Amino acid sequence: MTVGITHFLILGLMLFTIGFGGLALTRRHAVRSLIALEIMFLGVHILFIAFARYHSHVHGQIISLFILAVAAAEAAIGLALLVAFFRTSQKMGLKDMTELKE
Amino acid sequence: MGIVSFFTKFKNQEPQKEKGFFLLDGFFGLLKTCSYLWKSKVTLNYPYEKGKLSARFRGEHALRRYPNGEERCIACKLCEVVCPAQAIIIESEERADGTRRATRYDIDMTKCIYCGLCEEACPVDAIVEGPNYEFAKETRQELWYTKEKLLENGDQWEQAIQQKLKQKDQG
Amino acid sequence: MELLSTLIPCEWQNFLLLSGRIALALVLLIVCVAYLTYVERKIIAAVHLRRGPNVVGLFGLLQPFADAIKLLHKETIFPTQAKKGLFLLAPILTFVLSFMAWAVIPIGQRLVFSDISVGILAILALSSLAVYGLLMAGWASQSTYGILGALRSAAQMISYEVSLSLVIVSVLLWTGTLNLTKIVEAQKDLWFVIPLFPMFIVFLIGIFAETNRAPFDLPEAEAELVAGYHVEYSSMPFALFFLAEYANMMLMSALTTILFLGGWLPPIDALDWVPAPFWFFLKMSLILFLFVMVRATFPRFRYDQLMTIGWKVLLPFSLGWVILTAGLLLMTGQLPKTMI
Amino acid sequence: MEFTWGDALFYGMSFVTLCCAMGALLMQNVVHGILCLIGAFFNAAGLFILLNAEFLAFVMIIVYVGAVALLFLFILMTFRIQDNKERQVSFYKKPVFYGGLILLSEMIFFIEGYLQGFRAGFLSESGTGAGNTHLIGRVLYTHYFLPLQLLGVILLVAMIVSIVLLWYEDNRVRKQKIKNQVGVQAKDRLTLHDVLSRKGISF
Repeated sequence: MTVGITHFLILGLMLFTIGFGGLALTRRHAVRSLIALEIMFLGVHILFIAFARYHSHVHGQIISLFILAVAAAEAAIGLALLVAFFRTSQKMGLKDMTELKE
Repeated sequence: MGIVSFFTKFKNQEPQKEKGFFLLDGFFGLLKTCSYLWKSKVTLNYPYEKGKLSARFRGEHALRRYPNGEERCIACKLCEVVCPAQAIIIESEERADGTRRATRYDIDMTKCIYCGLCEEACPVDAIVEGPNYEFAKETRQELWYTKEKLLENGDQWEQAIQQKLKQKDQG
Repeated sequence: MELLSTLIPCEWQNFLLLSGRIALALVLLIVCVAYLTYVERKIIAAVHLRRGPNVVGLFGLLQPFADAIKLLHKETIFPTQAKKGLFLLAPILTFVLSFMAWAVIPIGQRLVFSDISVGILAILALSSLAVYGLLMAGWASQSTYGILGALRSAAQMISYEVSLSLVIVSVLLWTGTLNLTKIVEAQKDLWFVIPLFPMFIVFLIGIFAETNRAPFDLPEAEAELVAGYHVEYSSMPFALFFLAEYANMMLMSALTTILFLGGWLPPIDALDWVPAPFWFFLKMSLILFLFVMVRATFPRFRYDQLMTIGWKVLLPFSLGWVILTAGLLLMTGQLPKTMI
Repeated sequence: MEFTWGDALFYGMSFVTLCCAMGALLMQNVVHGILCLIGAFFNAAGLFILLNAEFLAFVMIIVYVGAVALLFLFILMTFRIQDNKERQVSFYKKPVFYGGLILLSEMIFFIEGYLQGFRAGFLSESGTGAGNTHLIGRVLYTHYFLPLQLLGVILLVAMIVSIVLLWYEDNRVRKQKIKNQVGVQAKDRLTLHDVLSRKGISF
């Protein structure tokens, strides 16, 4: 069976689901959940670029470029927050962050 | 002001900000090192040329013999005692003619620090440090010098050693 | 030849031919890298008024091979704490990456393995991947010196990559293409070293830092870090790191040649008859000579000085020049046609 | 049904991408996880090239692999954050995981039904120019100019935020002022005074 857009869509969705599963289910390490977020982004990228190819139009790629930049910004801020948190508490788990509530 | 005087002005003036900005220090530094490229070398072409050794040079050890072929060492063990690295091991036995000679005279050259104290301690000038410094080996076993090896060294380097001792006495 | 064509189908013939060419290029590159180490030792020795290697072969010309044989004979030591897989993968990755980028470097008109339209991006991508080799090496050997050296060199490489990219952007403003061949062809009338001279200097400083060479060889810093990220390596893995460093030097000087010195173009049109690769390698070896001379001349920077230069001097300066170049080009209407 | 090189590449690279993505989340050691993430990005970049988006593929490697993942590794290594000792088996045990699987399969069936019509040779058709760098530039700087500027602002804000979050001044550290050191003159440092005996001088 030749590869069509369906294959790419399925791949993107699988990546998205893997990332979602990681984000929702492994609440151990804060860095790990950021990784999960990046994998979700990757799935979205693949969807956008596959659609750009499918429609022979460049807009999908440009949206993908925007996502790239936003993802970089998100990663930088997320990691900065984590490091700031780590400095005060010496912990890195997402569960430990509940102490901000108190 | 021509360009040359502009540069020389920077070159001769006291350190200042502008000079750093134009990276002129770096540029003149590079010129300086480039000027060294074709200068004649000051090092020796080692394996073919060798430097002059001082009479006090302390190299590979050797055990000497008297002119009649009798070994000098009388196994007094002064060298063994004085050796700060404890590299020397001596065992002795009395011979049939009543003289005492070493049956074993081992130097662990990997331990030796070439301080020359054995040479100083020896009452009969038997153990000396010769002028040879090219005795690199591939295994540690080869650097465990036995009495035979040391005597062989002595035979090989006798002339050089005699010369060295003479110079040392004069100096 | 006819026998060959009857035995092997046409597609496979092309494939074999291509593999043969790649293998030849790789061997040539490795020999060049080996002799680069020899030349470096000779030149630095000359500056120090020493003689340098001169025993093995005529003028010591066989020294690189002697070194290689020596390194091959030695024992590969694994630290007990090391993560073995990554520990071995790191030098291989570094080595392969340093040679991979040569696929897009044109050494003459149509003398390039893959003439892709985004060649310069490919080189940037590969050089950003190279950081992982160092980080993996430092982390996998699980030694404090290793990790510190790896962190230092990685931080240094990504800091200077920013200003390097800005310099490249200013070149791209003149050419309007990411293809390396077209970048060279755009310099037919004027080498970019003339209009972009300050950027050329910034680029030179950047590539010294990018290849972890003196005066920015902080990861090496034998006085404080022993040897940086490859402190635990011995034998062949070490040789791979060593070769990769020199291959990176060659790659960066090739890139400088392409971006600023007009690639394979002769300095004056009358010298057209000389084969193009000759000019390319001549210019490349000039930059390599500069690499070596700089190592012989300058003392090492301190780490905070290095970061200060990277972020507070080079980055604003190159950013300003990009804006200036863009403004000037727009004003004079010199922007390449494809961009308007 | 012809099986082309493009198809083989797609299956190979997407398989590796998926494995790496799983590995990134399941590896015990976070550093190994990040290396897996890099593998996933790299293979995804390969897939982008298959889709004629070579500019994005390389930008993706430069940004994600060269900057984002490196930042992750950096944080982990500088702060020596300890690995989690607990095993992460709980991933499979939670019912939500299976819920997600069901959701995914539903989506796949939906797509299968919806896109039945256009399945014909997708990779084998020649490039339509959609991946052209020039084209991206042309559209990006005209049609999407305002979003692009906003993106720049977002990145600037992100940069400022992360610097502000991590900024701390250590008063114990004394900083070198090279300009002052280099520019010092003898007369700034040394003054000569005639000191009368029994009188002394005061500054």
